[in-house]
Amino acid sequence: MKKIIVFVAIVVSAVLFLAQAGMSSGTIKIGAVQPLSGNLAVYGQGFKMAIDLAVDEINANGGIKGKKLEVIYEDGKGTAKDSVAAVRKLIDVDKVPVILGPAASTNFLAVAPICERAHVVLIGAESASPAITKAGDYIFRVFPSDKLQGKGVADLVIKLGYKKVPVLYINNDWGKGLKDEFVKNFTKKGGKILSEIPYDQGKTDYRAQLLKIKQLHPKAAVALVYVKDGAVIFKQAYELGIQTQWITGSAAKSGKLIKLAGKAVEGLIGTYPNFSTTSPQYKHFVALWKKKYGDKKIGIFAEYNYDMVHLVAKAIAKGGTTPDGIRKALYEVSKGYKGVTGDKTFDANGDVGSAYGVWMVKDGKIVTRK
Amino acid sequence: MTNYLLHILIVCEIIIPFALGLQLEIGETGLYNFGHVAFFGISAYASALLTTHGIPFMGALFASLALAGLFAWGVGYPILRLRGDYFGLAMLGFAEIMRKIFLNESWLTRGPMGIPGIPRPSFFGVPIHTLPRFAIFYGLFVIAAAFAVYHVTRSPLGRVFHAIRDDEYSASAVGKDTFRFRRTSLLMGTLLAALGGVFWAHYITFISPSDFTLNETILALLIVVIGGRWGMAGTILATFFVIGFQEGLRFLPLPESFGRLIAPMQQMFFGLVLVLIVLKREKSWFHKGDRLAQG
Amino acid sequence: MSLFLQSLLDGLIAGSIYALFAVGLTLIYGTLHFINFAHGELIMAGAYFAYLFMMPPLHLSPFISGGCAIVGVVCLALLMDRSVFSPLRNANSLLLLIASLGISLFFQNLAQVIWGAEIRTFPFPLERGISLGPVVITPVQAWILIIAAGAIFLLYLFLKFTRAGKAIRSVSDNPRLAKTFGVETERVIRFVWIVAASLAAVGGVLYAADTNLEPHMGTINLVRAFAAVLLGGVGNVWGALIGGIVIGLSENLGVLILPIGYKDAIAFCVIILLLLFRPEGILGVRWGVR
Amino acid sequence: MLRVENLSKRFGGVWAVRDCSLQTKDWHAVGVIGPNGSGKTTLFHLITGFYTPDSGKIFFKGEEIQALPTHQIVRAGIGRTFQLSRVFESLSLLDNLLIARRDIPGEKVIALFTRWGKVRESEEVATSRAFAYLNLMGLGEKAKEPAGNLSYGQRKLLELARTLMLDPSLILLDEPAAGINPTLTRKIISVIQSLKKEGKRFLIIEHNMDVIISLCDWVYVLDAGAVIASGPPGIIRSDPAVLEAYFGK
Repeated sequence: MKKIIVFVAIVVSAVLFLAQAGMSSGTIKIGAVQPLSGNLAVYGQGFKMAIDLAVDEINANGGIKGKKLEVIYEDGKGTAKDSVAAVRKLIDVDKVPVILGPAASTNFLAVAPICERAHVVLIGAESASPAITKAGDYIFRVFPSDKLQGKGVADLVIKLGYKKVPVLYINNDWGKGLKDEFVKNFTKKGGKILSEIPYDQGKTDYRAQLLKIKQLHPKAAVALVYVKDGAVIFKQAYELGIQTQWITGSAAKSGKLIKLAGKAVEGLIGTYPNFSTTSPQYKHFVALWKKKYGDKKIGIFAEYNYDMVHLVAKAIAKGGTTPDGIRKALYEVSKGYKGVTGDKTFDANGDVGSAYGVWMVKDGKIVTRK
Repeated sequence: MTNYLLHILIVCEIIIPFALGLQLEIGETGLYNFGHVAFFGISAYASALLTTHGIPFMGALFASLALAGLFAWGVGYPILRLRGDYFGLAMLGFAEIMRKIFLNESWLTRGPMGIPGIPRPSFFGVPIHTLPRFAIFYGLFVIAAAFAVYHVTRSPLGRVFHAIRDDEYSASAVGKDTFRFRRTSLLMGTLLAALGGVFWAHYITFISPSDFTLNETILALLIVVIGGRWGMAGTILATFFVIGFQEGLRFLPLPESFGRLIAPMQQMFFGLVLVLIVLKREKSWFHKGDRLAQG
Repeated sequence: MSLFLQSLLDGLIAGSIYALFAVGLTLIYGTLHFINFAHGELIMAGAYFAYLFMMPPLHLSPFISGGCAIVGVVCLALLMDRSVFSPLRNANSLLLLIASLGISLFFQNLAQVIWGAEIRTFPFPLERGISLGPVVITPVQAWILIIAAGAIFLLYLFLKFTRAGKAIRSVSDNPRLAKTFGVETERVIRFVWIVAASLAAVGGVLYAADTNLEPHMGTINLVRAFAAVLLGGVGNVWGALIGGIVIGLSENLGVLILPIGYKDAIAFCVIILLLLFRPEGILGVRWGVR
Repeated sequence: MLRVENLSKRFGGVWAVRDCSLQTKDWHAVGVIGPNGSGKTTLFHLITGFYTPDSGKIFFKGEEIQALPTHQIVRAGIGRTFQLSRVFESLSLLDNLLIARRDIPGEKVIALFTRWGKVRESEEVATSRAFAYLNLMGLGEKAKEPAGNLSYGQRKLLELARTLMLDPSLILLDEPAAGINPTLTRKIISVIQSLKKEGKRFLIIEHNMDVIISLCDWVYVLDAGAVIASGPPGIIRSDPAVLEAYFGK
């Protein structure tokens, strides 16, 4: 019993001490909640690299009005509970005016009401759920809503001339949100959904789902998948001898997919939020990345994270370090802002628009399809 | 800073009833309920759905407790006939099936999308929207719940629970309807878990199926195993200890490449703690006689 | 119809792997009288050990890697027994259950620390399955069926004709004897661990070859194995074999009727229904290797 | 008082009790003897509802009880002890006794929170009774200690006291004198004898023939689950069938 009390006392005093220590320096602090451990940790590290890249660039160019920008990272562990705790800590202990929000819409949606109520700006670079549009006045994102991508996939399927498709989707917030938007748009355009088949993330065997598709003998099938489970699915489909045109979204667009699934994904077609890879902004970004990280591959959503940090820095420079100032300034500085990922003008809901392109796997490479 | 500590306090106030429920079942009665989280989830979902459809908080609270109790009653009727490890496994199965239902019955639960925008509670017109208010409001319930548990464990009813934990056959040999008492214990434990579930939903304001996994039951089990030796007070202290430990890790100055490993290493540590405590087993606490024939 | 046949074949393949898991679990349950939650982690360890040996820098052939995995898992199982279960020989089965839960938690997350949470795959070449009339089977799957059948046949020979096998049968036949834990029983218990761990390793490797690997793969397979154990009757080796195949079939055929999201819940449903209506198992023999 | 008719119970393929019939008539104490494994304890488990018989009937005070659950059989007035005594080890001696009553108000959830006074009153009344039994057994001084601290023989006494708290009309004793020293054995015999005078009835399994002879009015002999002989203890002792059962094979 005594030991417990002593332990609690130590923890509390350590917390107080560290919090005091953090108050002193003369930098501008912003918060970031990323999945640094847990299931999404693979991505979290990449997001962090992109954020650091932008922060270093800003600080190398004199910071914000002479003050250095500093990001306090908290681990959201990829779960709603821990993301909430992390955001609480950032708001209450570190008293940051802006938080770079957690990946995965579930987590983002869990923390959004807290930021909204605390009047702290929350901005995301990965979360695509349509529900975020209405999450509040202090909530922004530089990534396009799935409303747009769902429509994009539906357009693509119609354009390719398929009228009847089954849709296989990952049974989480992202997959289901995207699936709903796709189904809505596809049926509106006269298409017919043969079957809606959910699957759970992180399982090792998806043959039962694939057999349902095989039985339908569709000419084409839509699979809204991530990279890792997508690789498993396409491989098992190949082994089962399913001959169909697979169509997917942006989340699977990665060289890793091809590395994992090889010839099983040959011919795969997908949409992705399009931004020019010939723009000067993009070239600048790539050069910067190479300089800092060498040959390390540019991670997924890295460009969005990079744009996000620059937007936030501009807003702080214009609106000051109060959340309300930043919130107002974000609308102003984003107007017509051309980032790496294109036009980042926020609409009234804090959403951005996007163009969509089409990618496909050809001869073991991801190519843009005209 | 105070707000952050208040946040941790509130999280503890959510977990305490949840853990106390399991303490009542495992520690006092010897009911190894490995599906405790199911009732936490049922009431969280019920309360979230009711309040987002306009039912006032207090009404939703009692309706959710009642619903969780009803589930416990219904599930308990067949499963409580099983003993020891079989009971635990069947409850684990029940919890896993409930999670699949949360995940797949989207028409009701919105499936993996979760339920966002759960309203903050209000108590007879007083809105509970700031951290101090949450801490006090939940705290009052926790104190009431703890008092009730304390009262029960020291009462003739608690005596029967202990007797069943010590030796169920003897308990029926002194005329106790052990089935009925086991069910009473399960119901009480469930109501406590359900209280935690409602608190959780209305504090976080967002719930999704991934909040209600076996990991949550293991967390409560860990708390009970650490604190159970000292009964209710031990459980409450152990809750602060475990939650404090989890949150304390945030302030450890660990190298960044290490960050990815924190969550699994913490779980490894928890696993180790379970094993070590069992190896140092407290004979007085764990229940014994689950066999009728001895020799 | 082809869907049904294909599901039947997939169920049979999965079931023959589950059968290997179930036999080990039922032997442990039959002799030591507790549900070993960590059995799932033996399965997981088997898969990851084989993966370790198959990948660079070692690059061993699948069969040699599998053999190494068996040795590794047996050592791991004996270590578990030595350090945790053996001091608890006379403890309540629920204490053992909690201890094994702790072990399971420990190793599951250790695997995640070492290999990360993501799905991994054995480096087999990707091949189209061979069409046999209406059904498709990949060469790997054909190997799985052969190896699983071989393992079961070896187990039969072992239990039937070796001294150690006979000793296991007699202990498993007579649970009261096993409760006394003499020197002789300790030796038998060691054999039981070796057999159970080898089968878990073989099954784990086959499972990973058929599907993929991830650190939490043990849990769901433990559940399937336990359902199979209950189906066959606790402690009944041949019952567990049949139970495993039934679970494999019911999972793969069940999704033809049930919504697909409930596939992993099927084993749990089987457990609950069996516990409620036929706790002595479908085959009706409560104890014994027969 | 108790009548068992053609009772049978099988485990696996083995008959534990087979076509067993016996009755206690108006004898004060009836003994059940027989070699190990002859089904004596199984018979007790059947009478007290721990096992359900495969066939046969059990009558208590004229009512059929073989289908009732244990707690109802106990309420009907049958108390028992176990061969290897089973006390509630984490409960105090006093609580071990206090729990063994019928209709305790404090065991009902609603009464527990609303009728505080009644709960306390009932406990106080019972406490004085419990102390009377504890003192009778010579355990009064240890009343607040957990029962886990007791020695083997003391557990037997506590178990008997616990059974008495139930105020049963028939008490089933499973080897009350096994494995305890002669002083304690004498103590138990004297306690049982004084209880007999108070009108309690006993059914006793015992290997110690001295105990049987000093206590019992009638003896049944079981072998392989069936009654092979019965009669007054002095005569049954030299019955050839009994000798055969014990020593013959």
